[in-house]
Amino acid sequence: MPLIFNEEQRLLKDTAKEFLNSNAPVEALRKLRDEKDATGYSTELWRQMVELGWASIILPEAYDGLDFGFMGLGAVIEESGHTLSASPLFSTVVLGASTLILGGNEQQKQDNLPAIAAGELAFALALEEGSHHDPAAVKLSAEQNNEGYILNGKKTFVLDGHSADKLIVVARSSGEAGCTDGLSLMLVDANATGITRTRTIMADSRNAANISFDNVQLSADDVIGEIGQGFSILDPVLDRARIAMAAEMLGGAQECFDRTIEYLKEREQFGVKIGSFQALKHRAAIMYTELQLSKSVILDALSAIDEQRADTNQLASLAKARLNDVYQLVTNEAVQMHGGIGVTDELEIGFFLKRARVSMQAFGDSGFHRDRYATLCGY
Amino acid sequence: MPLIFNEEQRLLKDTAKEFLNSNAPVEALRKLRDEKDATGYSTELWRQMVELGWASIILPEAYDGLDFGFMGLGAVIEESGHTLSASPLFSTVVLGASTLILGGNEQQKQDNLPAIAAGELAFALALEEGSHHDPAAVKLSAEQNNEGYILNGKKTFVLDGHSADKLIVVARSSGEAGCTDGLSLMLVDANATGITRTRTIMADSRNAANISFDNVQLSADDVIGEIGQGFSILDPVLDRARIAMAAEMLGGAQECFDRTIEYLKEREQFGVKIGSFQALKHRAAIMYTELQLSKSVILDALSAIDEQRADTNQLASLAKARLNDVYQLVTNEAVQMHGGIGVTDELEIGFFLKRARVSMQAFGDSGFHRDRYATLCGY
Amino acid sequence: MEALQQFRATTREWLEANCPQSQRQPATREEQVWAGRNKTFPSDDAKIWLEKMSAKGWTCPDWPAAYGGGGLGDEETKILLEEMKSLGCRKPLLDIGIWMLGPALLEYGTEEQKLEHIPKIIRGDIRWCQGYSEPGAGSDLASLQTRAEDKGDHFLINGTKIWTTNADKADFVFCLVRTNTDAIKQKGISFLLIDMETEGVSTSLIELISGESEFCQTFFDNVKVPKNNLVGELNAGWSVAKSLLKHERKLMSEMGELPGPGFSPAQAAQKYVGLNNDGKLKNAALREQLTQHEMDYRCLGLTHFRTFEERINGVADSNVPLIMKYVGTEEQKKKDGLLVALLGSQGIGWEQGESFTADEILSTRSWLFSKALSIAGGTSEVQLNIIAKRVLGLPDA
Amino acid sequence: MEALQQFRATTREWLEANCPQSQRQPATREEQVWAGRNKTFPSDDAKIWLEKMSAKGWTCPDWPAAYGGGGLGDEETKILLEEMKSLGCRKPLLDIGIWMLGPALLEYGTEEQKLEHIPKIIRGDIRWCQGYSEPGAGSDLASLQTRAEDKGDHFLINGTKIWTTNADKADFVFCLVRTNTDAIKQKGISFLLIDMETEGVSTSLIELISGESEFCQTFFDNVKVPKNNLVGELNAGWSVAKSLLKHERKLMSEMGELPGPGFSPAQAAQKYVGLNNDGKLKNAALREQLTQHEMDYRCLGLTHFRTFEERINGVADSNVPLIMKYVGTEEQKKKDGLLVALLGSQGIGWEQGESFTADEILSTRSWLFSKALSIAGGTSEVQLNIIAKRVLGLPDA
Repeated sequence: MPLIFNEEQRLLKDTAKEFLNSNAPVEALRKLRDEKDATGYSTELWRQMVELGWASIILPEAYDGLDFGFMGLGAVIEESGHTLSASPLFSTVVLGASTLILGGNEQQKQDNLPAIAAGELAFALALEEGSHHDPAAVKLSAEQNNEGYILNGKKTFVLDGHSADKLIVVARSSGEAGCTDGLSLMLVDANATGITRTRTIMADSRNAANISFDNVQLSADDVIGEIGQGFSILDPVLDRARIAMAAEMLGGAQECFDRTIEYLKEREQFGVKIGSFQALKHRAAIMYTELQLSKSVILDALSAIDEQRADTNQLASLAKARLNDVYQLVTNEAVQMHGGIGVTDELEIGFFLKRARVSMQAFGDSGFHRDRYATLCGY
Repeated sequence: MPLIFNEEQRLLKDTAKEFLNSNAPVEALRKLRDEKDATGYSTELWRQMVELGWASIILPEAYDGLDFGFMGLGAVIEESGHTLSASPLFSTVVLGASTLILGGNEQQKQDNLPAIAAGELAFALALEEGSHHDPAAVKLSAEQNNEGYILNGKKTFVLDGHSADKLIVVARSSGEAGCTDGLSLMLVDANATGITRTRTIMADSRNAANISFDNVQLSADDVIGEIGQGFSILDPVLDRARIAMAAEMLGGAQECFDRTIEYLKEREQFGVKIGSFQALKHRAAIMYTELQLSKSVILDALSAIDEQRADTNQLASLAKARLNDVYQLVTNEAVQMHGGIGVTDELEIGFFLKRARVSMQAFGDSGFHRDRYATLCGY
Repeated sequence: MEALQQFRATTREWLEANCPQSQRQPATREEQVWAGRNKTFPSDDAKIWLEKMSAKGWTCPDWPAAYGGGGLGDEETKILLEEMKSLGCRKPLLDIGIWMLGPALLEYGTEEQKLEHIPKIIRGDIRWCQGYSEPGAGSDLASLQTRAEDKGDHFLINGTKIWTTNADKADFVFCLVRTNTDAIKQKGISFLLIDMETEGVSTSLIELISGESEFCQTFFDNVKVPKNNLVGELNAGWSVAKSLLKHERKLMSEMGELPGPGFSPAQAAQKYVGLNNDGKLKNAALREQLTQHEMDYRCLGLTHFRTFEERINGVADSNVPLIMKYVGTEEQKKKDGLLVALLGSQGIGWEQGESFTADEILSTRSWLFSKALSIAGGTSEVQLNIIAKRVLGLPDA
Repeated sequence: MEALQQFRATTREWLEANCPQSQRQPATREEQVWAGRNKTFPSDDAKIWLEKMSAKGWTCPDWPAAYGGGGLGDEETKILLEEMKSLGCRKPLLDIGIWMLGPALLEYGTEEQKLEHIPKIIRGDIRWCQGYSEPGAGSDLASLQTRAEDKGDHFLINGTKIWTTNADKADFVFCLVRTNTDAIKQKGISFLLIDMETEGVSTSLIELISGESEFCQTFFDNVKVPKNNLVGELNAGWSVAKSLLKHERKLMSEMGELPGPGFSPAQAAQKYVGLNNDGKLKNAALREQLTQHEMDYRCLGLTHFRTFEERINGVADSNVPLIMKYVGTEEQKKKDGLLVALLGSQGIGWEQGESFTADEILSTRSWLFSKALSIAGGTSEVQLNIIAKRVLGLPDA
């Protein structure tokens, strides 16, 4: 249970920090937004990230990977939270590569993992169908026919779904909505016949898509893992996503906090620095303690993935619930403590507030994860 | 919807305040505690309260009552929260008299209400069987036999049960634990054969009892209302209890708050009054706002009873949940803001802290009432 | 009492006869009628309704009849509002001249100023905006820098104001300006009325985190203002401003009344989260939050009613209104935050279209805008300082 | 690494050979062994266990062997504690001499003082208590009034100390006393060791809201103290005290380790609230609170481990330990409050008997006692001030 980054991971983190500050600061996200960029991220930036090896951090060496694990990837993703850098890293690597690593057959791995490592393939996970995270609620149907399976249904809130090359679609091959049995994971070309993608621009200036599947024909080889047994792969993939998202949220919250503390030291009101007001001091100190506790849980959760610990699911829910709450607290306080300028678009704090809201919603809100944690603990 | 006390009620309140401050301050409760008083309240004090008419405030004039309603009784009870005065007022009048007024037949009213008005009869409601408020969970059985009904079972947390003359026992005459159908209210002599009462001294230095019923024989005339239909009386009685208890809690919270504000103005640390520390100021201001909101809801809830409004049940849950939370907040803050002396038995703040805890538990904690409120509102 | 019952009866009769049917439902944002020199009406009915109401002075029912107001007492005003509410009549006119400037002008203005401005406010002829805050000043209003130099027959204004809501649409601004730079902060400030059409006045919109914004920055570049536009004594504008701030804070505490998404949190919960078989909201944590909010919101409403009752009955506690800005805006923030949480991924969209409905987008934007409520018009921190000092009497540091 | 593995192996072997079976489970309050001149052992095994451990210096494993300590490094100490935990070995000896005075004496004491006191602490020959606070001083420690007059060959002490935990059972007290009344607050304070058997020292117990109490008030009435009992420089006791406070705050943040009721919140929830058919706690609000607590508590534990890991690996962030007193005590308060809420009416009894079990009464009393945790040893407010100043660098008012 290493609760600290090792030398290698610290190096990776420092490099990421330097690179992102120079190449993808919050200002870059503002530019993508204001220019209504069609892709939603800079392909040039992504190429550079790939060159730095980020797309291959968690991949096994056999598939051109670095095999640095989630401690390594988490270190990079935490840094990307500081700068709110948009890239396909999360969807393609945390979601896409993880699914293939955990559930793909040799052919699927060979076909996709080296391409991911080379930055040639972008993935998205098409899971949600309602407005709240609920993996078991899937209704999109995968009916067996002579040629394989045929997909019908709709997906919503598919992160980076508009720009992905391939989709991993969570489909129901048997059972009823509400059951985890009968779910299947399908590897689908994002431009396959019958697929309609509608880009949805989200409040955080990132992108998602609503996707409809109208008689999309797949072959039997497109199934990842066993048919009907998809949840056994999906669940650990989602836990990785929750933990990685929480790592990003920690970076964002820390950045927002640091900026606020700086402001408290600079800004004067009534002839004194506002950071000298005790009420603000105490609120700042409380935020600091929350961030320190959060840091511990992110480190433990990342190492739980790498060590394949049985309590990874508990830690995923713990990390996501906590960072949901802490990111919300810190961004709300940051806006309030910045006062009038805090609610203008000119200041970058608003970008963190919006990113916090969207990331809180992705892969389960706090209620979802406290309920899950309690159930996992038997009460 | 009178959200203010009228002239008559204000007079009643002022008189109560003066009387209780002179005759039953917190010091009196300490004395009862330290002397391990067998009754748990001063019978002489109760006689004086009866002379002031408190036992008859809500009784109809036909039964020697004043018919001042719950706005009047609430005004007095709120004051008793300031002084933590122990008396049978709550158990006998709010619980006992209300049950008879709402559900008793003419004979039962004649037999009991004038005696209550005269201070000659003390009542207790024997309801709970588990450690959490749950009226539907009653299992104590009332089996019909030739002579009427025979009671078997156990009750716990019966407020003032050790000193009551008569008990109103919630029994199950049919149906299963968990159903509100099949509950019956039984009027029982507290010293009847088969009844064993064990006094339980509570943390707030008030008294309750655990009571066991072993083949207690009742006549058919001892049923209040229809057999099996007791919940239709019990539910509004409990709402009165919740609202009256919340009124007492408001008084206690207000008192504790006032004492704390005084302390903040007197106490010096680091060469200045601690009330000048902004963090404490803000916390004090927030408590003030919570108390003001609480005051509004108590007034509306009391008048809802008197006006027999359909939303009395909602207001009961609203008032009780809110005052649970506010009394807890204020007493916790009071202890903390008093510092070291706040945790000594010498200071009276501890008595409020303990009373808050016990009254939070009686007639439903905040979770119970938020759940009930939500259900009443249809979500 | 009989006179009041009589008043209620005739009021109801008049409203039924004069309020067009189309004006008997809540106004959407597009249907609101704001004051102004060149105001446009969304419909003929809206024009008729304003004319009828302003003719009786009922756009400002409790203002003196001498200046065109309704001349009603507190209890009559309450009855009028109750009857309007019961018929569903919408407000015929919106303007901060009604909510803020008018009451202050009635208290501090000269007879000439009252005769000039009050009737126009009542009729909606002039749209007002407010110029208090300045860039960098924040909560410390008194540190303002906008200069008004005495040039004999006029003042010459130079400086800039921020958060001047709807300044781009307003005809007049009431302003705090510095008329004495030697005096300590509050002592050298005066209260001026400035016509927005005067040469040298310009405005620019501020973009907020919620996107669209009604806030402006207003610039004064050698603006000449007649001396009789000074309200109150020279260098004593702070008293006028404080009196006005009370009204602003009351206004902020009632912001919940502004048009928002077409569903309440409880409705959104049922629609977006859904109920279990036992009739309870599916997500227990959201159910707790929703219930807590609904309870607190009800208490807030009851407290509004209570202060009103107390005032009517002559037992007003002047301290209670001081909490309303704080509680009202904090609760509104919670409500808007709860709403987007209930909407889930439908509450984080940015652009209306096939993926997000107008109400959903409005929810997201309202949530972001709500962050300004506890900052504008006195931050929550300033409000708590005021409660601690004025109500609780806690000592200064 | 190999040396450490070797150490782990031999340590385990030694523990297995030397720790009596009866000492391999958590100690109840009655089974604890506290230091003292006239200490009594609850069992022969407890006596044997202490003798074995103190002979190796392992009651204070990381103290210098020269004074009888274990002489272990950080990593070895960690291994010893891990192995003790894994076998379930209880602590052989409890004393604030070990937790607080010892480390300060090693830093500030003279060679003579170390030789006199350290070995006795390690063997448990002397029970220590602490005399910092004074009636009315509260968080403002430096305002203390207890005088120590220089009488040539000794100090003469007059005054009183409050919150002197277990002073009635202690053999020695370490005290802050004022040795210069002219200097400003902190500058005139010295750190003294006083034998409780000296003439003029007396104690009385303080009753707390939780009833029973280990807190005393200690009185000094013309008490003569030898000059060589001064630790550190004259009038420089404040530095010794500050160094000690760090240890006290660390201690307070770990108070959760003290014996409490024999059920965890999760166990109490299952027993007193019960589960629905779907395996969820019946009261949804209590379930939320319980889960929130369990999550936060786990994060707190992980943070303890993290600071340890960081220290071992030479990348310690000296700021993090500063939060532990605040978070630890606040979380403990929440835990104890949650526990009584889960117990319902069984969590509000006052006297054990047929109605309430010992664990239930202990829950009530622990909840009340927990209110002192965020006050004693530096209030939460003082802790937050320290974090704001020392960690965040926010300016003074």
